[in-house]
Amino acid sequence: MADIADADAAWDRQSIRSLFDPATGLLDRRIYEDEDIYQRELERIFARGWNFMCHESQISNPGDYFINYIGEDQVIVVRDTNGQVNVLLNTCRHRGNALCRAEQGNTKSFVCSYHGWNYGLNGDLIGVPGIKNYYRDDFDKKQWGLAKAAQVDSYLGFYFATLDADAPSLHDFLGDTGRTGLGMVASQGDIVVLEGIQKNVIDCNWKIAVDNLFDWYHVMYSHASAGSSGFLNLSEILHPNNQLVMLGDYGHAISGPGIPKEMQDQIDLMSDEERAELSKTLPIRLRPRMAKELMGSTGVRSMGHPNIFPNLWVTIGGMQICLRLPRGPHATELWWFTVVPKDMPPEGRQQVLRTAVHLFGPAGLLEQDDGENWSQSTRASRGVASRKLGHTLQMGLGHDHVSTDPNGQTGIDTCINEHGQRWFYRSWTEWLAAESWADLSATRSMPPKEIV
Amino acid sequence: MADIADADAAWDRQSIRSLFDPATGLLDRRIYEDEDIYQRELERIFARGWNFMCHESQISNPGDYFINYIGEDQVIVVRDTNGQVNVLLNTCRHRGNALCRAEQGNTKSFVCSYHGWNYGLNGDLIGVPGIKNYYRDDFDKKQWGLAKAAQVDSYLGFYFATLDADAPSLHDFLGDTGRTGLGMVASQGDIVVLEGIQKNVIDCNWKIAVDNLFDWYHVMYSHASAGSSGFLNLSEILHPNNQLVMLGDYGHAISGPGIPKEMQDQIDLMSDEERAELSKTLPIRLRPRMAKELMGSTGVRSMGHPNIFPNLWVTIGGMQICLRLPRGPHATELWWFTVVPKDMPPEGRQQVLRTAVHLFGPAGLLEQDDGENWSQSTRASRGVASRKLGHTLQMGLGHDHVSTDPNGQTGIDTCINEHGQRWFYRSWTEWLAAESWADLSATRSMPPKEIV
Amino acid sequence: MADIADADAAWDRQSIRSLFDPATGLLDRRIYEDEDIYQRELERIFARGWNFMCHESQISNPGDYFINYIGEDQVIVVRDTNGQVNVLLNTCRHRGNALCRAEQGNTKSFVCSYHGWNYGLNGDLIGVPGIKNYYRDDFDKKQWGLAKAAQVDSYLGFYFATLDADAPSLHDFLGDTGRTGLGMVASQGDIVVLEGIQKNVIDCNWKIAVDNLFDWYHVMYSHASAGSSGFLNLSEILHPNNQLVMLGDYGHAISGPGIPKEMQDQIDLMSDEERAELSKTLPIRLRPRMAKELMGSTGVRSMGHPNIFPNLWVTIGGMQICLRLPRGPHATELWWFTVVPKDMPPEGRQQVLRTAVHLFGPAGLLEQDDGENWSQSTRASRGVASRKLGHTLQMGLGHDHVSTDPNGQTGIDTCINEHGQRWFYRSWTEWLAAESWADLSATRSMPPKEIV
Amino acid sequence: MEALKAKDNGLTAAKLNPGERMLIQHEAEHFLYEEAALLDARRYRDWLALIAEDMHYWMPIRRTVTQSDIDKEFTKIGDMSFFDDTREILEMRVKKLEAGSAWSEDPPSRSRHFVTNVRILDVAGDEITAESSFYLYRTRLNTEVDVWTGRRIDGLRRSGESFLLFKRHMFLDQTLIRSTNMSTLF
Amino acid sequence: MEALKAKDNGLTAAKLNPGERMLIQHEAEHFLYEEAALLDARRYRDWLALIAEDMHYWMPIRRTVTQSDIDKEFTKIGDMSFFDDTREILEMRVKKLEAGSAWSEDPPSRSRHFVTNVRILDVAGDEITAESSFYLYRTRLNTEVDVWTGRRIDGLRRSGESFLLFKRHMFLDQTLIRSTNMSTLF
Amino acid sequence: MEALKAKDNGLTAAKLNPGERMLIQHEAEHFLYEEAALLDARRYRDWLALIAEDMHYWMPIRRTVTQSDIDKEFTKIGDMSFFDDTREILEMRVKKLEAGSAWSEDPPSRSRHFVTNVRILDVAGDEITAESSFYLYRTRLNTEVDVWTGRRIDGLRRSGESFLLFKRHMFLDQTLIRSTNMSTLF
Ligand code: FES
Ligand code: FES
Ligand code: FES
Ligand SMILES: [Fe+3]
Ligand SMILES: [Fe+3]
Ligand SMILES: [Fe+3]
Repeated sequence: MADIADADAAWDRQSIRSLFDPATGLLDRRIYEDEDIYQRELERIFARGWNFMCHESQISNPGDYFINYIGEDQVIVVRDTNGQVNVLLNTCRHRGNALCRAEQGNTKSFVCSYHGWNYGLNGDLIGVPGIKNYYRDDFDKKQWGLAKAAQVDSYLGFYFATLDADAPSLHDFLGDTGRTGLGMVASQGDIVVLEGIQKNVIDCNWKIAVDNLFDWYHVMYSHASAGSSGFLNLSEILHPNNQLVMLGDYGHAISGPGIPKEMQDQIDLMSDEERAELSKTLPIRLRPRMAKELMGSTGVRSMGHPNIFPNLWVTIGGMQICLRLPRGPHATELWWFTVVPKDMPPEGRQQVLRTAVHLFGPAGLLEQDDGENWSQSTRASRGVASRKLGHTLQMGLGHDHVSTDPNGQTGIDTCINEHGQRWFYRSWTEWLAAESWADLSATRSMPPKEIV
Repeated sequence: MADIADADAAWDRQSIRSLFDPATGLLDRRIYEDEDIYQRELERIFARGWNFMCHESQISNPGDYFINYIGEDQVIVVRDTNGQVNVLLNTCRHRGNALCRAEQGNTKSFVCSYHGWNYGLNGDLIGVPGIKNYYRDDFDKKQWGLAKAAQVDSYLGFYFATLDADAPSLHDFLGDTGRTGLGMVASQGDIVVLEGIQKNVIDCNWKIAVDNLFDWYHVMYSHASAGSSGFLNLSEILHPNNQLVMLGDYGHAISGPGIPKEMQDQIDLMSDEERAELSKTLPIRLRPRMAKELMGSTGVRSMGHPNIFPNLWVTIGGMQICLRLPRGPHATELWWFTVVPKDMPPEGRQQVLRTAVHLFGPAGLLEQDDGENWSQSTRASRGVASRKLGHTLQMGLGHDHVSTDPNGQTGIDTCINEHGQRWFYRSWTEWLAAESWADLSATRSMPPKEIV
Repeated sequence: MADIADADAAWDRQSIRSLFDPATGLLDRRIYEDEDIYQRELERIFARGWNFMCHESQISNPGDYFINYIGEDQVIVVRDTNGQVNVLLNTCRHRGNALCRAEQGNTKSFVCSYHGWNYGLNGDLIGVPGIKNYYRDDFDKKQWGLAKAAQVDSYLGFYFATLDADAPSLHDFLGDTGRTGLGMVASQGDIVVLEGIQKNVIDCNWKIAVDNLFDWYHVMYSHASAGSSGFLNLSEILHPNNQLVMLGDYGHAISGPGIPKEMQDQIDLMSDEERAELSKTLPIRLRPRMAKELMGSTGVRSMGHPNIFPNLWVTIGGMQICLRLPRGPHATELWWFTVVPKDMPPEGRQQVLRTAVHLFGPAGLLEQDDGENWSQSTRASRGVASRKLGHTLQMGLGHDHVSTDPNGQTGIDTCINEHGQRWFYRSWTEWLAAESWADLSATRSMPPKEIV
Repeated sequence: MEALKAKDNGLTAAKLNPGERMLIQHEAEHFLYEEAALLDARRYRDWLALIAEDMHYWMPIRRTVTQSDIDKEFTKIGDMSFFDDTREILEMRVKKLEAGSAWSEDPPSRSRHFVTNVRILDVAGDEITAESSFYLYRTRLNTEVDVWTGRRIDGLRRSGESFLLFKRHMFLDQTLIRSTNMSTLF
Repeated sequence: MEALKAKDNGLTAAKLNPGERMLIQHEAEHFLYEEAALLDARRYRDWLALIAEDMHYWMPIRRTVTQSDIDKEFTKIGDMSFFDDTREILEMRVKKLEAGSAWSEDPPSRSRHFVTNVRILDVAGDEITAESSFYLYRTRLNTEVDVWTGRRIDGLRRSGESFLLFKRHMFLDQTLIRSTNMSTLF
Repeated sequence: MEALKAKDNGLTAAKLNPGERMLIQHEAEHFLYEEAALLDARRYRDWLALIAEDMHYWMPIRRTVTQSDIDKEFTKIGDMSFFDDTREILEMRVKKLEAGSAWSEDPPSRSRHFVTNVRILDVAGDEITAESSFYLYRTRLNTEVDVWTGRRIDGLRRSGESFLLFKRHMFLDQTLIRSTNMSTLF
């Protein structure tokens, strides 16, 4: 009540829109520290949008559950005995206690530890101790099932949920760009998520963590020591002058190294066996033929980072995905999921583990260096003078062309740039300013088609 | 200023009243997390109401003091040389330093550690270093005594204080129900509080801790393992179908197992010796004859839990009392006071200690299990979606009759129910909505007399 | 936005002015706990005023830098290759990362650890990786230098900075009283700051720490045990009936023991050698002849504590200076700088260290006792009843005369008093109520010239 | 080895020769570390096997008092306390943990008992009195952290090649317990 | 000295005589304290000299699970983990720290490795398996503090007059890591 | 026993045979634990009796500095510090605590000195240099908590059957002291 009332007073559509200027790339720093903006993000971005829940392999059996969040609302993602996946708010309808306290598990039903109410795997309230004696049969269990996400759906095995019944379908929400991003994971084959989700907290605003995934500019400098360590050769993976950016509806985007079109044309001619053979001599693995269906003829050229708006990063060619959960304006939880093809031979799996453990995550040779930059940037946003200094996201602005391939997929072939960040913040202002899905649908910008 | 101004804007009488609907038992969850509501509670409930300070046995000698709180305002409860008990805000009138930092003690006067101002046990400012030289005798000590509670009074040895001069007398504030609750303690005889107040902090809203004392529904499920431990037999003490509820003016209530009227009639015929003899074979001790005077003919039948509104719980048949002190919307301090009759023989006292130490308190076999439920319920109230899910307090609503005994005392004989919780939250909205004692007196609901 | 908008609504000029009543010495306690007042302090006092940065000896070589704060905004104080001292906001103009994370050091330039932008010692942006390739030469480095303090200046080697271009010159801001205060340090000779700034955090409002420096009333009581320890003789340094107070424009003040005018007249006749000789028999060191130029004929008599408004305390006759940095309404960082004359012989220096280490700082025999009083006073300001109890600053009010010496310098010869505190809080309300420097200049009170 | 008497809270009055003392110290530390490891591994039944029949497991309440009231800092035996357990009560605590319905310990807490500064205060026949400093770290769920520190007086009695614990008196440093509960054994 | 077997997580099954055990305990503690001191002094190269070629430096991920899932509390070898390092990887970590561009460690963190409750679990030939409790305190810049606690299983192999470390398995108490990074060696 | 030299901050350069070293280690630990217990029991006068006339009790100021400035991390002797005390000053600190008017210690704080990772750095005649890690936990009133951690170099000189402490150099891990005061002895 009070919080959102205040927020409404302080931040009207105009003032929200002015937080980022797409014409100059100037970004208002208060977006990283204002408490009202944060509350509005929870309402208008997280509760409204489609949030990544888990991969189907994590809850393959009836009763398997995985705890996740929609913003700061905790949810249970559970497969019921019909095989359907339900997303339930983890709060008992009686007096609000949490049903599940473990991070994952398997159960027949959800029994509340306070008074023993029992909910089915689909959220239905199936048992109320004393309903006959104490409630005198005057209690309608049907009305008191667990609150369910308004929509749950999956694409390529990745489950998402939204609390907003007016949201478009997952397919439409993802659009071409979001689907391409998830396709990057699926193009590795029939995949499973490995046991062990790394989770850690960084003292930074969630958006700073998110926009960093588009940021290939920081790699050479921030991560110089990862190169010095001998673990990886940064220049082999960076390709600063072969960058491919894809900007998608609703704020999704993909950015990073791209395979030049001519080279891809040659790859397209190769069989999967030839690709596998050639990959042995390259720092990256070439995708199999079927990838093109999943990613499109432009998307398949991307060796970069998709972000499913708002907070799901697909990384290392689809080997890991990283979710960024908001924890107040000044903290973010990072969750790392690692995937392997089901049929990957042990050595391949060993190689994936080696990369995943040693590159990313809080102890990763690369990732170690990111957190403090993000946290220092967030922290300085609180100073009354410092927070008046807008960020600049001007790199490449106005210098690039969007091409549309014969299949209608768009991409920007360029060098290192800040297109992804600009698109992310532009979309963010539109989500935040919109009063409903109808409003968002009507007022959002469409991905650029020409100059960008 | 700012806080209460904001609060006024956000929460008017109507919006406060709508936080709990007595007709359906629906409770708005924001009452557990809204900062403005919390500030208002401090002003309109704690500063306005009568707050439990301590038992006379804790400050039996002149100069004995005990530190307590009225909401978050720290107070000194002290017996002066006239034997009068004073309640003084623990903040020096000069520059605000705390006078007492110990939890309890004995002193001749209160000397401030900052500049040495000296206050008498009644709060009078009796010494100001340099009043003649530095103040040039131009300082009126009489105006700068410690701020005193507007009213201090005791009932059956229990001291209470209010900061509001317009509050009714303690006797009237307690009303029949409050007096019955304290009578439950006093009916054990001439009692003293044992050395050692257990104090711990639970990450929950104070009201969740309070309403739990009326909640006999949770016992079988929440505390199942206390039964399994072999320490106590839950069913022997629960009597789910013999519950007695008493709802009192200003929000006091008593709820829990009750001795059926017919059984009490038989007990009434017994001498104290016969009662003592019979008690040996029962899981409870029968009260002596004099209890009826203290508790009334209905009240004497209660083996349940009184709550003196807002936050004083009388438990285990009066053997312990537990104060719940608000510490922001998300934390509560619990203070456990243990009482024994002065003349109790060592074995009896040993038995009281055994029960008090092993049942309640943070390490108690029973109490261990409560805190996490409360804290999880409070925590989920912060989620933007979860906090929109009202709690249901519907159990027994509309199904019970209030009986009035020949002496005019009312009670509800029923099974396990949520009458106490409903009455507590209904009263809470009325206290919170009222602008003054006059307003509260005029607008509060009277305890129901018929259907409930 | 939201914060200052709220603040404007809640606190208008009139309500701010009424927080302290100079006619009665009554001080509203909410100034120690209100979040909106705190935000306003950062904007209207710290960002607007001249803040102490460091002494020239701390950054004597080109590239030497020292990190300090203007309120909560972190700044780099650095000497460039031209010898000029620059004060730069420590936040990269690209994405806001902190440039310096060490407390001090020496550098050729400031390279950001995020993307490697490189700034010169004067704040100019001199290197942007990829400006040609990635930015396509379309980026104006000149516009993206580090934000600089609007004005930087020094007096007697002490560097100050303000973020407000409209601020008067440092000389005018200091006025006679501020200059006298710094003169107290400089009168020891050509001084340097010793290696090692003690820094600690006290849970108190910054103003409580500041006003304490004028408070010679607390010494005998608060610090009694420092006397008992045998380390110092309090009465030898206190001189309760020979106090000298100087109140300066913009809120500066000096208060504490003073050398009576007649005694000073005799000292004035002595040579520096005679003064040094006599000092050996005194608990204090007499100042050299040149001190009179720096401190004026009244100022030179002060053995008390100057405060450069808002937060720079000069202490122990100029041997240490202590900066009090606000960290929210309830916390303050204390930074202790210790100075010695460059040419001081080892024994003298040893003596300074002995005093500085053992008297002040968190482990000091004297200073140990202050923090808890301040923190308790701050804490009680949060109680809804306690915070309504104003502080009294009435000591000596209306009883003293301001004298003006032949050179126009004013002083109050009196006993222990609260003149300094009153002047500090009166000025504080004026700073806080003013909308700009022009407003402050027009509306501020001039130091009293007659009765005080 | 002869009986030695020491004050409960201070320097060992009597002297063992350092070599003798070193061995006893090692044995006591070895036992206390193994005992702590059982608790941290949640092997409560195995832990109970180390507890003597006459165990007194006691944690008085500490109060913030002035210097002049320092003798009232801890409550005494016969006053209220946080723990005042016999072996029978400890077994009930274990049964509770084993019940499958001790919700406050399901998911189970994760504890770490840091036992340091072990000092042999007294050796009397087959009984050793040892003082130590304890730092008990507990974390629950994903964000809950509790820390309890203090002084412990343990009574160890030789039994076969090991010891039985017949006394554990725990003197906390905290007065207000800043924890939801104390469902962990110390 | 003969080979002795013990369960990884519990009471030492086999018995050394206390005097023998005391000496081995002392040697192991001495080594572990010196090793910790090298890390706290940031003498990473000297620390590497104590690491055996076949080192396995492993920290699984701990999860908040129910009692019934307690065997899934830690991830297993072959699952994801926080550290799963060979000596080669550890050397890369050291090279990174030495690179002059490891920004997350410049200014360098300040760490303190508290190693307590050391227990000799196993002695087999020239190899010793020791369990200990660790409390790793790290502070960075002026206000950052991280605390990691847990149980450590170390494998020590005699080498000249000292040991080489060939195994370090670290079982954290925390599930969610409340730290910006883990740029510190455990 | 011969004189041995070791670097102040690192591996013991010279070697004692492990058995010898074990006994010295035990004696040093025994002394340091007793000394810590006296402080935690607030027996300040008894503590003073363990302090040599030539005591140097010193805690420099630590600074957050870059790698390249790492030699400036701690202030040096002759710079400012937090403690730079002779026995005379320590006695003044004790007198202050005994004065009955040391308000910051009335009600008295509750401290716990965890001394771990003790290493004998040097044995020279009747003097032993020992390094240890310290974790000093202090709590005051009902909610105040302070933690100071770091490295300590202690100089112990044999005196009768015990030791006197003639040197205590304390190297904190913290740079900004997040405490109202340091009224506790380390
Ligand atoms: S809160 Fe879940 S059953 Fe009552
Ligand atoms: S604050 Fe109490 S005497 Fe000044
Ligand atoms: S944030 Fe500094 S260079 Fe990008
Ligand atoms: Fe990165
Ligand atoms: Fe309960
Ligand atoms: Fe002082």
